[in-house]
Amino acid sequence: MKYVDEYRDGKLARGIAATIAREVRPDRPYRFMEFCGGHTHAIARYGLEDLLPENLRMIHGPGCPVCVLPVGRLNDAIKLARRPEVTLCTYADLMRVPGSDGMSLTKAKADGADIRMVYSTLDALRIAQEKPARQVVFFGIGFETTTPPSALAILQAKKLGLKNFSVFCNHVLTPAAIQAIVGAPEGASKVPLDGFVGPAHVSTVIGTRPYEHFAETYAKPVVIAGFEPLDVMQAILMLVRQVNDGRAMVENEYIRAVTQDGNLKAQETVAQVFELRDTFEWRGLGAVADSALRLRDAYAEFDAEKIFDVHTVAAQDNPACECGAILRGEKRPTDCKLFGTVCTPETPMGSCMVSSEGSCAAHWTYGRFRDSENRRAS
Amino acid sequence: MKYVDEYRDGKLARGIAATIAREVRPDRPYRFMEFCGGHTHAIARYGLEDLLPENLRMIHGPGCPVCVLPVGRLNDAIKLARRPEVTLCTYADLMRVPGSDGMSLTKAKADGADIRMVYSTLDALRIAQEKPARQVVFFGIGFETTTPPSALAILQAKKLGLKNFSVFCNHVLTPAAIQAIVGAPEGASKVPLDGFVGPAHVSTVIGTRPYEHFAETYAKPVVIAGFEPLDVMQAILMLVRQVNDGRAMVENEYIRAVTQDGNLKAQETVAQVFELRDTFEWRGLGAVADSALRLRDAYAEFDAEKIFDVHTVAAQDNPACECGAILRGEKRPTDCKLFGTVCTPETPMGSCMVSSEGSCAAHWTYGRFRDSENRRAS
Amino acid sequence: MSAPRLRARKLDLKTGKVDLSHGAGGRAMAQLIGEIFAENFANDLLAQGNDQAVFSVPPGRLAMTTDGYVVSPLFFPGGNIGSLAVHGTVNDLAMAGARPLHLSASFILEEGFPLADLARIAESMGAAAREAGVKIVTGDTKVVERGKADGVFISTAGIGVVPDGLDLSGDKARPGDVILVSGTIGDHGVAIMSSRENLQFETQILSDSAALNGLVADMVAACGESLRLLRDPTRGGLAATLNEIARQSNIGVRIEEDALPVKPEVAAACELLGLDPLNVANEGKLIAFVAPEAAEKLLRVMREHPLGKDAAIIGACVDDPHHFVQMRTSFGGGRIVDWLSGEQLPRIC
Amino acid sequence: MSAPRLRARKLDLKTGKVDLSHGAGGRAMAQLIGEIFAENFANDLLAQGNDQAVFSVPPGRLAMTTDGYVVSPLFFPGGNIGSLAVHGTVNDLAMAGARPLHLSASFILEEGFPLADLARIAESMGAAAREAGVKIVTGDTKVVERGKADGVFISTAGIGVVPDGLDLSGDKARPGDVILVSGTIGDHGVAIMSSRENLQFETQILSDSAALNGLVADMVAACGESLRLLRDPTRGGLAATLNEIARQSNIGVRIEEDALPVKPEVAAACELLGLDPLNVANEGKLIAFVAPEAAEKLLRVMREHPLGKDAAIIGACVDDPHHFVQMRTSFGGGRIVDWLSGEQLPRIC
Amino acid sequence: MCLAIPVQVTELLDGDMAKVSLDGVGKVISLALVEDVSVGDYVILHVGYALNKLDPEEAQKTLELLAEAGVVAS
Amino acid sequence: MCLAIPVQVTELLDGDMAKVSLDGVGKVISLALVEDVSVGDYVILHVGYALNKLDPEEAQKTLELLAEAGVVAS
Ligand code: SF4
Ligand code: SF4
Ligand SMILES: [Mg+2]
Ligand SMILES: [Mg+2]
Ligand SMILES: [Mg+2]
Ligand SMILES: [Mg+2]
Ligand SMILES: [Mg+2]
Ligand SMILES: [Mg+2]
Ligand SMILES: [Mg+2]
Ligand SMILES: [Mg+2]
Ligand SMILES: [Mg+2]
Ligand SMILES: [Mg+2]
Repeated sequence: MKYVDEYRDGKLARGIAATIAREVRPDRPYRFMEFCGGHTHAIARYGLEDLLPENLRMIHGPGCPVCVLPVGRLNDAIKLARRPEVTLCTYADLMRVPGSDGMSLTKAKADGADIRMVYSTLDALRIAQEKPARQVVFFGIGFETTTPPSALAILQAKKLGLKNFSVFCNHVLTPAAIQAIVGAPEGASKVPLDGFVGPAHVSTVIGTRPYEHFAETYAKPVVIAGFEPLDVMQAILMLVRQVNDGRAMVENEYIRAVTQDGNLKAQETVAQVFELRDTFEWRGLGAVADSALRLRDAYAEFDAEKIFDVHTVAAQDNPACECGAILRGEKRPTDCKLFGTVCTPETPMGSCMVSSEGSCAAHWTYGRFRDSENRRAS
Repeated sequence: MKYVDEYRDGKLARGIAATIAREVRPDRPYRFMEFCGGHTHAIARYGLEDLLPENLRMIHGPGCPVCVLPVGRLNDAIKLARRPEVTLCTYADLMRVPGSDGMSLTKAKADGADIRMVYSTLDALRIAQEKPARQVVFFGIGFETTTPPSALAILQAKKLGLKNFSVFCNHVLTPAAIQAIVGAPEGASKVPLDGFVGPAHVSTVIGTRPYEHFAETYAKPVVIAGFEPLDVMQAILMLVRQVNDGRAMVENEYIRAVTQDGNLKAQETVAQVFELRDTFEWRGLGAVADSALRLRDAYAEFDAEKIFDVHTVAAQDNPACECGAILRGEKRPTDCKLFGTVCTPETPMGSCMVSSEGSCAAHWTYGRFRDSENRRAS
Repeated sequence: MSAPRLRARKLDLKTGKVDLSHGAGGRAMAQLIGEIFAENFANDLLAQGNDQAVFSVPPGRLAMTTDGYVVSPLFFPGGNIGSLAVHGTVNDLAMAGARPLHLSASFILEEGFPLADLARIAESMGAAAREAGVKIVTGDTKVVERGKADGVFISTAGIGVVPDGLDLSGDKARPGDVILVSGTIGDHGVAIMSSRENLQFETQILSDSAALNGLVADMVAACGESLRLLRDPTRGGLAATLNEIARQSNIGVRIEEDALPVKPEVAAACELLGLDPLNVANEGKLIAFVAPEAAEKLLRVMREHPLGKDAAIIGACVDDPHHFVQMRTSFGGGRIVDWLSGEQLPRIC
Repeated sequence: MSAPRLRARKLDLKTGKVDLSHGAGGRAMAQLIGEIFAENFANDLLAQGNDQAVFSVPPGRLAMTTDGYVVSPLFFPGGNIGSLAVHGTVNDLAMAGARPLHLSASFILEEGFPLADLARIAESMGAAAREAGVKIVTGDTKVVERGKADGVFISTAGIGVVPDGLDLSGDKARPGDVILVSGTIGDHGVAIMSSRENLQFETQILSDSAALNGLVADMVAACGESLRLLRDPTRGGLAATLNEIARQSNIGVRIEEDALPVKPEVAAACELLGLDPLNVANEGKLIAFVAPEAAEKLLRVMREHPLGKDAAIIGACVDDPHHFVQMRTSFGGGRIVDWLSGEQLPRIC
Repeated sequence: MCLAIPVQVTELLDGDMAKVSLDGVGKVISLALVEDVSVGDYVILHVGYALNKLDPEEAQKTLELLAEAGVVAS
Repeated sequence: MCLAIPVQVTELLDGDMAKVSLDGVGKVISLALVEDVSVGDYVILHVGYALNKLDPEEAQKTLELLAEAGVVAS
């Protein structure tokens, strides 16, 4: 696969790993947060931990849309799906996320709700056209990468005159979340960070500019990186060098796809259909101002929240679940008492055990052999 | 089973058979038509032929509602069933009747039409109540016995305010059919009859009076008889005696259930909902005046013919099928070239091979071992 | 090496439902199989957890059979689809005179099916298997989307060993052979129909579903050399089975209506539904064709077994190239006993 | 006695559809079985028309297995549900080192299913059985109402005979044993997915569905005494199978990503779908665990067989009470290879 | 199509319905087409409706006639 | 959720759609979010839409940087 395989080359990786090992100072920790779940997944999937020095630690950030969706909104989606007239279309990642009372879309589906896993908003549109008697609701979720396809679907539905298509919008904004992390008040639990691996595909849409504010204001190096493992290795090397040099700037490792301005057409499409919400609840981060989108009034006829009169009721996370602290970078999966005992991908107690980009799922699926207990035993 | 088993007693049967055998005159034929399919079925099912003298022949009449339904009306029902909004409810007997192009309700159902076999109009009403989004059409067919339940269902639907229930009415009248038989112009094919076994359950509704006209005008003895085999034997004995005595009157063997006036409440119910059609097509008999019912205008909202704008197109019977002549009593099943070769209950070519009251089906299912060819071979 | 700590929570057998993950070949499926099937079928061969069972068999020819079970409703008076799936396949082995040994079970589950019902079904299967002396040694589970099945379908296959010298087959009936039935006919079909929602009648009739291998063992021990064939008159009832055999053996059959054992309630239910008990399914009955000289002895032996206490001689075979099954009616006339065509009530097994 | 005249018209295999009468146990069912199944499976045992087949078996222990087939779509590049139902069950027998002998087949048909499709499926089954050297000796047909199934489901069971002295089982792997795979992985799952309407991608990939008993016979002949176990990595893919065996044998497994044979198109399709080829189903592949000293020889023998030409050594067993399956990635790091949980694409077999 | 069978009324229910029995088999049917039915009466059941009451005296009379017709002959 | 992969455009279709290929696997995707795409271009595919064109020169540059970063070390 051109432009893929080259960035998974093990020989190059070992070279970069050696360079990193050589360049890190033994006398200090390097604590980098990869914001995106895509990076979290790549780190776990390719076993990057094995290639990094002991004193360099990757901290998983909140950049997993499935993980940060609050329980109340998931409950809303389940309720929508259970309406007899509704066909809910969703990306597969959301199916097993636990809502209140152990319910999930998977279980609601087994219970009889009409829920379809789709690969694209194009599929949801097609279903709406094929089933005019059904109310097809697309469960819109994701960061700036995933928002433009939702916007386009709404524009397309308008063009086609569809009366049975709507979007339940949960699209959120990356910069707001980064702000919530770096701008959090200092405190016992606040995790010290030496830099960020910046989003890959989010950045293809929004460009590199939005990160400059963080680098400047909070003096944190940011390196935007692709999702291939060599991209991540290289970004880490670039962060190590910034730290070592005492620099704090936005650098772009993913130049083959990310520009300073991003994809203006995508940005315009989104701006046409969506507008900022004043505030939105994030799992782990709480209410974050200006951090999410909703449909503009001009597109109210496609807004599932309006059509079905959705009033989100805040719902409690499982109190034993540490997803919140993990999403803030304060804890690791193995710090959770439920990890690997009652909480596994088959019976997830929190959202981080569901998405393959979630910290708990990634660690369970790829990395748990490294846990000291397991090392000892084997 | 009280009032059932007593009338199936083999010892009594042999006694009556002996009396019949003794009383028939060897020098003349006795040709009696049992009008009803119910009698046809009893004769075949209990092997009555084995108990009757050689010169006494039972001729099967047109009293099988399934058999006399013309192909055009069956095509209408199939068309109704194929409408996406329609659930067609039908008595099971009609499922395999061949319409045009080898189609049948069974095949239409396999093709995806929503067709339900019901035991009662009560079931059809229940389905209509349970599925308000479906248009439930009851395929109404039958003689005076079966018409009152259809009338009641319509009254009940009106009372319940059902907007999704209707009847496709094919109810026909027994006296008109008897008239068509006895009043047919003399001709080469007209079959000479010495008397009638009159309807059992039709007569519970209409009483004995309507037959008096035939006995008088055409000098034909009529004995109304129950459907149990002893009832039939006894009626035959009574007919033999009338013939021998030169009498032609209406006698009632089925006094335990049939009165002179019949069931007035049932008659009124029918009269309230239905009115005479000027003419109606019967398979075998052709167009017969005043021989069938349709819904009164006051109940137009329950009339499937009006709701779905049914315009029956006359359709050809299979030209090789002798059902028509058989229904007129002119031919026997074995006179048909298709009997037992291409036409069997699995692949019926005509309606008489479908209903268990049809002459061809009854002979195939119960009696074919008597055919000379089969006797010879075994 | 220590055993790994237990990771999964137990299945929720009270309110849980089958979902697609239970058929995906992963840990959820392994758990379902472990907690429901392995638990109830408990035996050494199944416990090995291989994709097949391997075992030694006693000498003799083998019999092999399969049936799919789609009965509706799944639970009915006298049994459920699980017990039925064991009895039906055990019986098809027993009808060859075989001693049933092992069964396999393939489950097709519909998304949304209650785990509690599945557990009840598996429990019945386990109990029926133990009672019949067979093991369910291998199995398979698939899950299909809601609306692509009807709760659960089960296909069982079975093998058994046929004693040397015994050769029962549908083509072995000869003119003169006597025909016996092991008990009252139509009980299973009527029990199923009585529990169908749209038929709505009330009876005390239970399905006769039972494993017949014990009865058959007694019959073979007493009259093995005189037996021509055995068959269980399931779908299509006695009528279908007699017609099948007449065709296979190139004979005719003559039976007596008065000799047929029919419970009065079954006769009444059939009367209400316009059915003939001869066309109604049985699940714990057999018919035997036997040389005339051994008929009375066989009848005695059958009547000594609890499952044959109502056994009766119902007729005999004749020479007839038309393969007619004829019956002398209790009324005194003759009639054909034909297969029922068309709208038989579906899914009685 | 003359033969009775032929009564029924032939089935309409062009435009005919399955209706409820085809499952009612009457003449319509007999015709369906005769003209579609008996016709295509043609063999002496099935032709007897009994409810079971009776036959002699060669000496040795017996293997028995079953699988239900619910694949969607029914026809896919490289096969259909019929060939799959033969290959899958033959392979589960072969994985015990057994020589497959006989299969049973239970069909659950949905009202309205085209007879033409059923005939195509039966034809494929017959051809696959002949090719694998097995007979379909007994069967069953049920018809359920429209909307209660999905066209056709098939459950096959099979028996085979295991040569004396051979004892392959999932619990026999020991630390140090070497693991081989017989060819490229993921082909079947990708072929199925490419034919799913809602996935819509185009490949030239065909299902690898094939009967492996020939390959296994060669392997057993050459290295029988050193073989620990064989298994076909079907549902859940290689990952599920390795985890199963690690658990059964109480060992750990270590494999090398670079050693895994994966077709570039399969890798690309997986990339597009966000799947790992390790989790994707195969139907004509096996993995073998073998004593280390025989590994190279076994590899040679496998590569000489057409179905093993891409065989490879992929890893080895280690002592590990956690039963971890670990992989050295081509990138140089380590990872667990876990069962896939949740929304695996359903109904690949 | 016109098949019907005598059943005994065992219980009168609301809405002109009744429970009937045939040799221990129970069923709920409609009495909407008949009048003056009491528990113990036999009615003729057709497609879920009682068509008529059965007259026990006339039934007895018929049986006597049947017996007589046969006896005469022997 | 943000996973995306570079694919090559093999054919431009009506309605802003295109056929793309990834190592011989073909798929139809939407080009509605990108501009000036020609056959032969690589685009980054995400949930059925091209998100961006991939810049071959920058890709080459990155590979050189990667090689360099590794080489320095050895
Ligand atoms: S292991 Fe489970 S319960 Fe614990 S933090 Fe992760 S998702 Fe939450
Ligand atoms: S045998 Fe068939 S074709 Fe001939 S008259 Fe009877 S129904 Fe018609
Ligand atoms: Mg819904
Ligand atoms: Mg319809
Ligand atoms: Mg069988
Ligand atoms: Mg059986
Ligand atoms: Mg299996
Ligand atoms: Mg049987
Ligand atoms: Mg198997
Ligand atoms: Mg297999
Ligand atoms: Mg069977
Ligand atoms: Mg297997």
